[in-house]
Amino acid sequence: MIQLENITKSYKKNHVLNNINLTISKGEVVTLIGPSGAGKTTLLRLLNWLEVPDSGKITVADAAIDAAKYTKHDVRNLRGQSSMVFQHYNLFKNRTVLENVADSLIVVSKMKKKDAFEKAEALLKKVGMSDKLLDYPANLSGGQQQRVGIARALAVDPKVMLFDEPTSALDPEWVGEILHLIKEIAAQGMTMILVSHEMRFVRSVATRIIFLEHGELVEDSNPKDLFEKSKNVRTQAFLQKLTYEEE
Amino acid sequence: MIQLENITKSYKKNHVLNNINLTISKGEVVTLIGPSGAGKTTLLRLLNWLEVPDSGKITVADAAIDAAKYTKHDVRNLRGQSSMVFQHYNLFKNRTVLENVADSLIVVSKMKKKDAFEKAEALLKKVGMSDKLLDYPANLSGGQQQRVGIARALAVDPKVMLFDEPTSALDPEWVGEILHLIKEIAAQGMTMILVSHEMRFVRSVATRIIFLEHGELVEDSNPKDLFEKSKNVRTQAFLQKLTYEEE
Amino acid sequence: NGAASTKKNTVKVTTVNVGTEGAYPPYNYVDKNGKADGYDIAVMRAVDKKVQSLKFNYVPTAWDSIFVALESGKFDIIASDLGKNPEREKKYLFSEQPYLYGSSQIIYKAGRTDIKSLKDLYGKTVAAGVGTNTTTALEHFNKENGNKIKIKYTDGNINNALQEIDSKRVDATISSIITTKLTAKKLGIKIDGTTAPELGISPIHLLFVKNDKGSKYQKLIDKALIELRKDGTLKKLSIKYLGKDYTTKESAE
Amino acid sequence: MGKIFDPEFMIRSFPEVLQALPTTLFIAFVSGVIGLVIAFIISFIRYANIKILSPLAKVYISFIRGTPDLVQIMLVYYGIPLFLKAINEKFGTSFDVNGVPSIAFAIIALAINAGAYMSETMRSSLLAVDSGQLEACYSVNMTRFQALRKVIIPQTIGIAIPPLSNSLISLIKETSLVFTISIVDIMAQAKIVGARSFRFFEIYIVVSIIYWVVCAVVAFALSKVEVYARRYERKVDS
Amino acid sequence: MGKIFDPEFMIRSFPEVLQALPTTLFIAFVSGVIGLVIAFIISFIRYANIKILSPLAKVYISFIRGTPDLVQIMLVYYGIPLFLKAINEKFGTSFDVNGVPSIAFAIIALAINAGAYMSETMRSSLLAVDSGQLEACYSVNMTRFQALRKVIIPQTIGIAIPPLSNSLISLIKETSLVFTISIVDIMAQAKIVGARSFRFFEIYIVVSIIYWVVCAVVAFALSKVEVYARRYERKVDS
Ligand SMILES: Nc1ncnc2c1ncn2[C@@H]1O[C@H](COP(=O)(O)OP(=O)(O)OP(=O)(O)O)[C@@H](O)[C@H]1O
Ligand SMILES: Nc1ncnc2c1ncn2[C@@H]1O[C@H](COP(=O)(O)OP(=O)(O)OP(=O)(O)O)[C@@H](O)[C@H]1O
Ligand SMILES: [Mg+2]
Ligand SMILES: [Mg+2]
Repeated sequence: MIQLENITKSYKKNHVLNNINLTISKGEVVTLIGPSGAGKTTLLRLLNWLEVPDSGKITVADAAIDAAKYTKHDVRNLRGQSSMVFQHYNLFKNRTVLENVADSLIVVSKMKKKDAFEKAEALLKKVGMSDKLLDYPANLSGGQQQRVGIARALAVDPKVMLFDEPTSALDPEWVGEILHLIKEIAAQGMTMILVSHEMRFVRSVATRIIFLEHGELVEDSNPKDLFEKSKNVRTQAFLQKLTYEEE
Repeated sequence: MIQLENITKSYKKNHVLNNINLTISKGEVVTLIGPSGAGKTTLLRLLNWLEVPDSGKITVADAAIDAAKYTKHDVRNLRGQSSMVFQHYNLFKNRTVLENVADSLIVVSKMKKKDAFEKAEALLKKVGMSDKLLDYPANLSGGQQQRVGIARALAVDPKVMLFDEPTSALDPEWVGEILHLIKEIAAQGMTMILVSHEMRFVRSVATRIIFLEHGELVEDSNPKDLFEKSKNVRTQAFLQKLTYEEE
Repeated sequence: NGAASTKKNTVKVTTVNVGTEGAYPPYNYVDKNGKADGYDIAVMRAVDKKVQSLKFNYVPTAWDSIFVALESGKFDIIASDLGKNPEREKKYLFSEQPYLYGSSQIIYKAGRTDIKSLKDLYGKTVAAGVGTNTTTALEHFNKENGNKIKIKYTDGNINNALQEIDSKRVDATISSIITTKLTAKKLGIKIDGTTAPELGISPIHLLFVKNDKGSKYQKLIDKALIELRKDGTLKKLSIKYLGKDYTTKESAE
Repeated sequence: MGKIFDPEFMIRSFPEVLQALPTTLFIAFVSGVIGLVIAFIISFIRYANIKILSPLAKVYISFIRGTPDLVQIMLVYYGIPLFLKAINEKFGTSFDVNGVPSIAFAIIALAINAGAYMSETMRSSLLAVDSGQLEACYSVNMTRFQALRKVIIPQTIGIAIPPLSNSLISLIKETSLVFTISIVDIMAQAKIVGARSFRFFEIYIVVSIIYWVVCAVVAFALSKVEVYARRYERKVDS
Repeated sequence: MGKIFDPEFMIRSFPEVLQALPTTLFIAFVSGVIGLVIAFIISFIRYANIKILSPLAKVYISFIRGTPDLVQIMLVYYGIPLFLKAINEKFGTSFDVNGVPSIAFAIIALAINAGAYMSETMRSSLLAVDSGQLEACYSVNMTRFQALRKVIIPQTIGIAIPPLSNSLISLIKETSLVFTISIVDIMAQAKIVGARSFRFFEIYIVVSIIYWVVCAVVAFALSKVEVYARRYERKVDS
């Protein structure tokens, strides 16, 4: 479903991703963990070609693209496979909550307006934004914006979903709700990559956990094995903090 | 140190804060919890007069201001008492990491450039940003931006610090480090208000926890009492989620 | 060029565009009904009547571009109080017949007595409109006499020159006495004028594009002008529009 | 003797000067609209950095902004026939543009001119939109064109309107250059009326008042659009 | 018969037309700088919505943008003396401005004019900066002035430069209006040379080339500033 081959990305002298090789099968829910600045966001953005890798090949569902040689059409095709929840939400500032979710349905999927708005409303209800349908993003709280961002990404019915810290701005109740929602989607066989340090995600949604550090895949296993059998010192240290409750 | 008297704030028909009365003494570390959209950010922003309340009086350290009648000078005086870490960081886009932290020292505190940069460097070292001093915010990861935001707020040596979800974008290791830093500052007697649902903050830094819902102070007690003795149904439901680990 | 032909009683009538500034009364202007009028135009209308094969269409055009328009064929004749000079003759064709004699005067603020000829302007500042014949004459005079007169170029419009004289920013201007006096009267500016002996009286001509078509028109129109002079039409028009007969060198002085 | 200033004459000449207003408005409006279309295309070419076209757009902008409007109008109106004349003489052809009304030349020249200026304004407004907005569009698989239409351009309007309104208002007044090619707009009409009556001051005041009213209406309409385009923005108190 | 086009004459007249370039540059530069200062003050008044001053600023902008530049120059140059004359007649005073060189009037008129246009551009760029930036400045206790200087204005430069460069380049060419008050700039010089030789076409080309070079230099310098001002921005790939 998703394949990264020899992916390298650097900003000037800063090597953010070093020769990453990774294969993810259909239906897997991968949680990407790792310290701040490890390259998690960069990795997700590469899958949507929002960053162009210095070299390497990326395959997402039916689209493959090679950094050495690609056309506009390839890029568009790649982007068509997935949708993304951004770390900073990036809601369309000039569109209402409802339009933020419905726009891609109308414009890209050519749905009828009425149907699109219905679908958008249903999704926004799931993320508890029914009473803000006609508000503009600037008038929403952080958590509300994040929930709209999730609804927008869900709306396009992608083959792959990319979530960049989808619950960072949420209170525990909403973390629970979103967790629930993601589980529901996962149950339908959706392939997902989540960047998150929320224990509930790591433990209960993920079928696979990848630990990224300094642009390298340090660890790649299932949650159970990771917590019980990981031998890597760095991983253990990181995991300890992750489960650490009180000082 | 901080006093809110009959503070009311609404956006059109949306009553975000209803007649809030709150007194916080010097040295208290208050953690503000509550569901998304409860009005937490709005409350913090009021203390910096970034939102103007519809009515009520606010006192922060040496400055008092009344929504019914105030001058520019009052506003400036109020803002001089506190500094803030924004939920969306709001780093100065055109300034490097170092300048983001040093600017207020040079411009507001009239420090010598050399001294200001030294102080800024020291603070940035504490938040692990020493190797990004000359980068612009747009080139930082989410967690890196958040850490710069914290350093910037610390730099001004305010009487009161306001943190809006200061660890939302951080990985568990850095959450630990920032927790440590905040404890350190608390130990020096700084008055702080933190919006956070991070258990480690709620449990180990806070001397007092306030639960805000629908613009009302539902609960206000110390951590121990809250977890052990709270009688409010809503608080209990919320707390349960907060400490919930696995589904 | 500029020809829309219609048949009228076996005579082929060619419409010819005639350029004029349209903002230089009493020589040429546009009346309240939007029609071109003035002495230049009246003469052309009289010519029109005499010349069966031509029909004139008057086009008011900014002074800045009036010659460019002629060169590019937008019109074939200019009737806009133009005098001859060697530079102009190199590029354009003139009617052999003058239809007017212009007398230029040195104009200065009323009450001055120190200016009687161009020589008295040495060391003084004189306003001169760009592209006018008097300016060319003044430039020639100045060049031959060691550039002793300070020329301050203005934008053609006599108004500006008069304002400058009135506010003493310049000492004098050289211009057609008729227009200048009219303008000054209207503005309430008090001026006096002296005929400059060095400039004399200059004949005013129609101007044609320098090609076959132009010389064809030139011949036709010259013939008409001679007739108009003979039958007294020119004199009549001059008195009507300019208040006096300026159509012969003698009468113009 | 005349008065220094004659208010009564001023009032009397209003209707006459106003006769030419339709000409001015027509030329300004049509060339404004065409100019906006040109500006839009050019700014997009520069924004998207389309190869071959982008450097050409740069030359166009540089030439048009670099040379006087007067010369451009003359170039279009007198230059084209002269050029054809030279061609005709050389090749024995007989191209002719005299059938084309001069107002068409005026509109072409002014539209090409305004387009160059406005394209720079539009380009800078496009760049002012946060890059995250475009990324979000791509993430839900919009094409660049769809992104521009739904998200990016609406966000540029609020930023672009004040400088665009500069250009459009300038255009209304630049229309007066058409007298160069014998079209009588209100400025030319004013000159004609002024010359006839020898009262330039009063007539310039008349024409200024007319321009002012027209420009104020345009500016007002545009400022309403600006406010509407900024409706979703958050204000900072004091 | 003469040639339709005489390139040799063109080359010969360059030096003569160029004589007036210093005048053009001096007027454009000085009035540009003063105009920028005016624009800066006015845009700040409008941005901060300062009471009393803000509506006055609106009237100023409306008047200046609404009336022809030519009229403004004449108003300053002829209007002031006329006004003084009327005053003098009425009150028996004897004010006089004949000592003031006309170039000063030209600069004042053009600066006031350019200031109005540029202030609108600047205002819109100020509004384009994300409100969070100003909030952050306030949170570290900067004054509005400090915030503008350190954070807000630097972020507006990238947005403001293309439309400002429109205004500045227009100003260079508008300088030609000063011939109305008998100052000989390069356009006037071109007309003088052209009138003498009746080679208007060639001379207009000469003057256009000179303008083009000057404007291209200015535009180039400003585009460098623009690139520098945008150095901290992130680009979106394809
Ligand atoms: N446009 C850019 N230019 C230069 N450096 C960049 C740019 N974008 C990211 N970086 C750098 O790349 C590194 C990885 O960034 P990335 O955003 O992928 O981190 P992350 O793992 O998502 O961190 P976080 O958890 O803090 O969001 C960081 O050191 C960052 O400073
Ligand atoms: N400028 C505004 N205009 C209109 N409504 C607003 C505005 N700012 C905030 N609101 C509304 O006020 C309510 C409280 O917002 P606030 O940002 O204070 O919530 P919060 O408690 O910080 O939530 P979160 O945890 O999601 O950040 C929300 O319902 C929000 O939609
Ligand atoms: Mg990240
Ligand atoms: Mg919040």
